[in-house]
Amino acid sequence: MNQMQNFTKGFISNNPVFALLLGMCPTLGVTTSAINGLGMGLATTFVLVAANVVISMLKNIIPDKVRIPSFIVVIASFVTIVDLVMAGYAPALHEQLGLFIPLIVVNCIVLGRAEAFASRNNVFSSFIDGLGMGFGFAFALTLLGGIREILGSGAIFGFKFIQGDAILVFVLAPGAFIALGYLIALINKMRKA
Amino acid sequence: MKTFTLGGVHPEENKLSADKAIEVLPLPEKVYVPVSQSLGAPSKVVVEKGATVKTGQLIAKGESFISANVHSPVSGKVVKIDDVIDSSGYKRQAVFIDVVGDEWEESIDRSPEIISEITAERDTIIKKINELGVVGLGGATFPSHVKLMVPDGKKAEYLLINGVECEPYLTADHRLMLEKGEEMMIGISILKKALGVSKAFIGIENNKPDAIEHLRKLCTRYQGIDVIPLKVKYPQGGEKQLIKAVVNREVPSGKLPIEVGCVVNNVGTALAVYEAIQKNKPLIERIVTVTGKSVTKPSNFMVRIGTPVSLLIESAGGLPENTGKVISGGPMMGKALTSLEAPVVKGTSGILIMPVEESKRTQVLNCIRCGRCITACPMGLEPVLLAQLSENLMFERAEAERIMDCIECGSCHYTCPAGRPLLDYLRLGKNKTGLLIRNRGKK
Amino acid sequence: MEYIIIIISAIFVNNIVFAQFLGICPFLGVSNKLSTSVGMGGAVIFVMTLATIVTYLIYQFVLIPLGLGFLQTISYILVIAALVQMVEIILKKVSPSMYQALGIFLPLITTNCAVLGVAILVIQKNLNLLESVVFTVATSVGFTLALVIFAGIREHMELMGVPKGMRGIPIALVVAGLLSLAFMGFAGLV
Amino acid sequence: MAKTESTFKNMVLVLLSISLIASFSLGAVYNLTKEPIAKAQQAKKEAAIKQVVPEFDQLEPVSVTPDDGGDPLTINKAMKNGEVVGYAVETYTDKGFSGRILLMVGFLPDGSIVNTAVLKHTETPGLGDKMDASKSAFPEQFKSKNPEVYKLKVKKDGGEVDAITAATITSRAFCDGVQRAYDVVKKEGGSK
Amino acid sequence: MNETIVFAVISLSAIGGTSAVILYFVAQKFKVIEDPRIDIVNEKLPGANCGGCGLAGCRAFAEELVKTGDLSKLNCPVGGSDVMKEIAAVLGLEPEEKDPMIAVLRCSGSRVNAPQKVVYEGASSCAFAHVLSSGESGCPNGCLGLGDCVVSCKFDAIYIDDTTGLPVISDENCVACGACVTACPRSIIELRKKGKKDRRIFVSCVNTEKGGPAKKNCQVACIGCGKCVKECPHDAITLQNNLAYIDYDKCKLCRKCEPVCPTSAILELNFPPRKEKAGETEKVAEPVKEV
Amino acid sequence: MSLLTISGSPHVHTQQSVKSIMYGVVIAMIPAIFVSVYFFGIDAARVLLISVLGCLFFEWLIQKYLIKGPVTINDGSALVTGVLLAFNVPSNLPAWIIILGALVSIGIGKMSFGGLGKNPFNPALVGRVFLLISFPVQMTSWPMPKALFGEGITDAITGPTTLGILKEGLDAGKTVQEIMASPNFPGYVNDLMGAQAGSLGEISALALLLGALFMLTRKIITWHIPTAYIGSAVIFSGILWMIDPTQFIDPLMHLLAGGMILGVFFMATDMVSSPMTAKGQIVFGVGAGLLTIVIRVWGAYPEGVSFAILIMNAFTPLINNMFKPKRFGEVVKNG
Repeated sequence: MNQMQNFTKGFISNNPVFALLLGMCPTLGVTTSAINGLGMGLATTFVLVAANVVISMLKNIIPDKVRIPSFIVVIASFVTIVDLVMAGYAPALHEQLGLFIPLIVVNCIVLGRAEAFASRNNVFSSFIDGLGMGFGFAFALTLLGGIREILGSGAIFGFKFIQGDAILVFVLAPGAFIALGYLIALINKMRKA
Repeated sequence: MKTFTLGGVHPEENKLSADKAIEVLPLPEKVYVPVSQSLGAPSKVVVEKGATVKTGQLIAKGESFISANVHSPVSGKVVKIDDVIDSSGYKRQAVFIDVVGDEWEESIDRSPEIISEITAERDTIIKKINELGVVGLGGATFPSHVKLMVPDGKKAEYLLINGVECEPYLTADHRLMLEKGEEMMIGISILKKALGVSKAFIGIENNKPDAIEHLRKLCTRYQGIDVIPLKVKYPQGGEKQLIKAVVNREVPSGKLPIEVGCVVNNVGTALAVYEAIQKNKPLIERIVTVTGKSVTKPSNFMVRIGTPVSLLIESAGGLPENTGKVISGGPMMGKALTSLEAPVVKGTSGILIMPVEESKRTQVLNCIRCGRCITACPMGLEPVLLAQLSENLMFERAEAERIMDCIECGSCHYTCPAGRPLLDYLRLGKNKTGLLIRNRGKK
Repeated sequence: MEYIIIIISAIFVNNIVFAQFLGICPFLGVSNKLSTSVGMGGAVIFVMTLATIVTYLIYQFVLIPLGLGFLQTISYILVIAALVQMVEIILKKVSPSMYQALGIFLPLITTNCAVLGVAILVIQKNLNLLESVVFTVATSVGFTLALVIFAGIREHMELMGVPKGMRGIPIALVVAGLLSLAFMGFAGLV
Repeated sequence: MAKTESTFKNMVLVLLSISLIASFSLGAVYNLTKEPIAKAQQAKKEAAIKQVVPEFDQLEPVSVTPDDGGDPLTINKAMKNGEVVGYAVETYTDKGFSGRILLMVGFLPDGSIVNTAVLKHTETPGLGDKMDASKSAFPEQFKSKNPEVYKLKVKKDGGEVDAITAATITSRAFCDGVQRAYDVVKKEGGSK
Repeated sequence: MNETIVFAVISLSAIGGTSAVILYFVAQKFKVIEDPRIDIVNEKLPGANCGGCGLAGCRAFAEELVKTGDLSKLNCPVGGSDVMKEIAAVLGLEPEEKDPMIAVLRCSGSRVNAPQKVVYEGASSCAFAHVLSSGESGCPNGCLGLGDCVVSCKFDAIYIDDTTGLPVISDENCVACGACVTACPRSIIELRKKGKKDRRIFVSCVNTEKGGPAKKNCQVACIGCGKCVKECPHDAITLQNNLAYIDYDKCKLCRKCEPVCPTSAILELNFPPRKEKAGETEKVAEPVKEV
Repeated sequence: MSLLTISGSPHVHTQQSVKSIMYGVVIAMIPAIFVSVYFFGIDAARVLLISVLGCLFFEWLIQKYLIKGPVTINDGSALVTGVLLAFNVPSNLPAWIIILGALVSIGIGKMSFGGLGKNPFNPALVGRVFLLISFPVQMTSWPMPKALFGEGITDAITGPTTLGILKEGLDAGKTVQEIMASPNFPGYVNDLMGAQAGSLGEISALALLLGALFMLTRKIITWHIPTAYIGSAVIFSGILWMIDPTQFIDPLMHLLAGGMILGVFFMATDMVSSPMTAKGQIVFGVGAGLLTIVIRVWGAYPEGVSFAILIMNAFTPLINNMFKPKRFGEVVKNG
């Protein structure tokens, strides 16, 4: 597989959210607006890339039976780093994303990619894979965030283009589920066509 | 007014031929007598092609425990032994007889005189019933002698006589009770003697007040027989429902009525028993209602077994122009016939002719989960669930939901506002689940 | 009264699935069958409670005294991972049938963000040990409730048949959305 | 490079060393970010204080327990040239729609409200969050009102505050928080 | 060195170490021995859980394979010989070459050949219609056309042709899992050898009635005349219950039986057209005058 | 003669059909429609029309172009949903919000699941709650009623519902008696007849009861759910009321005010989303009754009927699973 494919597969065909259905919690939890989705997506991308690189470097050193715990420790470290850095330099976003930052650790995408890709491929491929998957994730989150922001508050990236009322439900919990449900249905349909 | 508690429906009664006296149908030119006319194994043909038979002569012998003898309903010549399409829609083996005259076996007492004294002993009664091919005439055609042999450890307390006739349109039993009440009463007494019970109840729905009154009068002369009027509700004629309605006992799931000390027999069977024991006459004819809204002359006929259905229809005024469906039996449980040449058998209680517009099923819509089928089910099942399970081939779960308890009365299908073919799927499910259970038994 | 409020809040008002978006993966994954969902719910109640107790103790008696609050995530996930694996190994031996039924979802509890999420939440909410336990149990009961309701609806939908385009995850998400909508009625109860 | 085998020794060794490296680097990052984090938090608080009280050059935090026995509040006495120019009270309310709301309320020494700021809340977006000055004009009405005479209750409850449409509970909670702040300021000796 | 870092290192190592050690001992104590090859075999299987192998799902198949270590009795029809070879490699065994199979429909009772005699209404289920009666054509063995086989097929290989009312099995999609064979209440579908170049000859009828009644319902019914039996040079055709059957193991695809069948009940698939008589292959649809 | 038809038994069928049931429900709603038009005038008719047309249109659109199955808009179910949705919104709701509600009801609530009979939740309630949460301002500003031909308050004035007044008052620390004595409180008679602010269909308990009676006599609904619902609500609120009549509303007021009667007879009894057995229906009703009172008394929303029914809808599959009908012959009773 060439690196370009490796990079782009995460966008649609293997999109972690739409196709693999991984990382649903943050997908639903933080996408009240496009910017939140983007922020979360980029944070995850960083962890994904960094963890992928480190794990593919260490893949031969780690014995099989402690594979998972080792991966988790690596991932958790990067998550904590993101957490700390964000708290220091982007406190507003940090507060918005809240609990979901430490929960990147348990985002199935990160561990999933480490398991499925990084532990079998070289450093560069892993880097590209992480980047592709991360961007795919970020793309999905931003898309969902955007949709919810447009429907729920009549705005996009904080820019309000509809004055007056929007469909409030979409910024609340039920709207997250419903919007994602129909989005996935739509994307399934598009992929088949 | 007594009735059963769970479920039930009340379809339009349409008893068009209720006041039509029983007519004896003229002898047909030829008859086809299927060898399998009762529940259980087919009987073995004992006559050969070309043989001459007398009315009442044995032509097929039941060989296994559950099976019944078949006698020639006419006198004449056996033309061939071949297949004929019967009410099952499949071809079955039958004896084809060309009718010549009407010569009866000498042993049969053909005098109209009523013999009320019962001389036969219990064993003789059972033996004779077996020999003369008497089966349950309510529809299930279970060989009667088997029913009369109470298994060890069980005791029969009550004899229940089924005069309910809950199927719409049908009036054969109704007429029988009115016109052959006396013989029937003696038949009941014989059955009581065979079972060794002191009490018999005749259950009759109160849409037949004349029959109730007539039999009540007769009861004064017969010890230990009572008429129990019942509220009109389908399927009261079901064995388990009748027992529940009359003596308020519930037959446990998967068990027979004897479990609760009851034996149920149809009024027609009682008459057949009378004729067999007192008159030595095998079961070679029965009363058949020919009816339908488009039929010119709805009638009740006394018909020889093996007579083609087309002949009955002819006698009732001919097949109406717009006929869409011909049903053997009543509209709730009867079978649609594929061929009008199908012969009358021991279990044929009626021929119902439906015009095209009534014979089409309504459009099938989505189930709206109204639960009417559950309310209607006399067995307390969930037809909607069972049908879905069977549609999705989930037979193990269907078994756990007790699909095998279904009595196929059709109340669920009747009541479904969405017109879903619930009973079709239930039958299918029962069929497959039964297979599953049998295979399990083999392993 | 305090505890009743915690319980009602955790089960209904702030249901972990419908309001907090935690534990969605197993929620969508293990809810095909009613029986499995009950098993999964039980496993989560057990693991979550155990995990919260252990992590709480570690946090209060190791991390805080040493000024190591920032190690929360990494140490929690380590402990939870080890705990789940332990439960898995024990279950495999003690009750193979249950292990079969839950199958691949036991390891999924490790990556069930609800477990880690709740462990972190009790710290954020400043609860004491007893409150934490009550909160955790109530939360996981809420999770089980959500799971069981959801499994009931999905079993029902399986029998009824859903249009092709919506089958699977899309309709599951829509149902979750509608459930979440219904649960908003509990708003303001505490 | 050959794959390391899964022996007990290797397992513990690798896991341990990975933990070591991880914790070491985390410690380092923590040390690096400790200051910015503290600064960011401080900055946020100060920004809020600045928003709600007149210009000052010195802050003096005091912790006061309200009379109803609730959690203690922090009063930041804002001083300019040694003289108190205002009180910035970090107050809270539990009457919100979903959980505790943290507010910063600024008072002049005479007890009248300068401004309010929302520090933290989990109210419904689009409804309750309108109590934030950036989202609606709701907090405007509190400016320069003195709770001594201004009835801090929504109109439905017989007060003078116009509630946020469809978010009466939040509005009511907001009033409760402000009232609490006023009470402690009064107790501390402001509002003469 | 900073003391935070020291504490961090010590405590995390302690937590990690303790977990590792506890886990190690628990793992030792509660060890369950399971053949790791099961997982490997399982991964190689198609994972369709179709039951074509006769076992409940792919995992069960894998377990059975590893347990018995015998490939001769087990075959995954979906994966075919490729998959079996891979599995054999894993287990260190020799795979047995199985001829590829395919499902064929042994009924030509289309709407033209077997005209409708009654109208069926009710559940669209062959299984039920079969229980109810002999079906619309009156043939007690013929295809009911209600599509139980279509529903049973997990590989989208069967559809009902609207004009004939009969199912059509796609050569491409059919994996010979046998689900349709089980689903058909009248055992009309049979798994047969796929044949060289997909060429197959078979009696497309399962009616066991005598010639007369059979022909009454369907003009292309096998009437059990036995002409093909006499014609066959390889003894591949047998006659039982008025029905001819071609044994696919013995059949050499010589095409001699097909022309002699008076009712065109023998069907040839994927052969080149006959040179001598061009119109011969279209005989199926023509009414046949003689028996 | 045409070909004979063969089919499994039974060969006769009841007259009742999905259509007759659905149109029966519509007929039952006619008195309430009249009352709403009487009190809210042309606005009520507008809302009804938009809602019904919207539901029919979306049903048709989705069936024809998305599901591509048979179009069954004439089965009456979309009509029922349309009227019920209209019944659950205030008469001054902007048209686009009503249309959105119709889309949500039909699109999300019903057709996503495959259409009639497959939806686990009552479509009209899904639409209603969706709108309530999305547009809290518009959905809770009810115009004051004014008799069609009588003198009344001008259209522009809006006011809270009976329950709203009670909730606000109680929250403000007043007692129930004080609130009910205030001049703008509608009182029992007005709540019964319909002279109160509220959603279109819920204002007149009497009109709704008339319709309910019709449905009961026509056997469109059974007594189980309504009885259990009202019973549990009355008993539970009665207990609270006896504990402290100053803080808790009396059961009669609970019944007459708000959407209780509408919900009990027209929405909780929706066959599709309620349990199928009598036992299950009673459990369903009891649960809904309790939840309604809990939400009304302690919740943030003054009205709890919609939520209570939706929540119980969610439990329906479980109830169906747990409360099976009594099987014949399961318990052997002799004599």
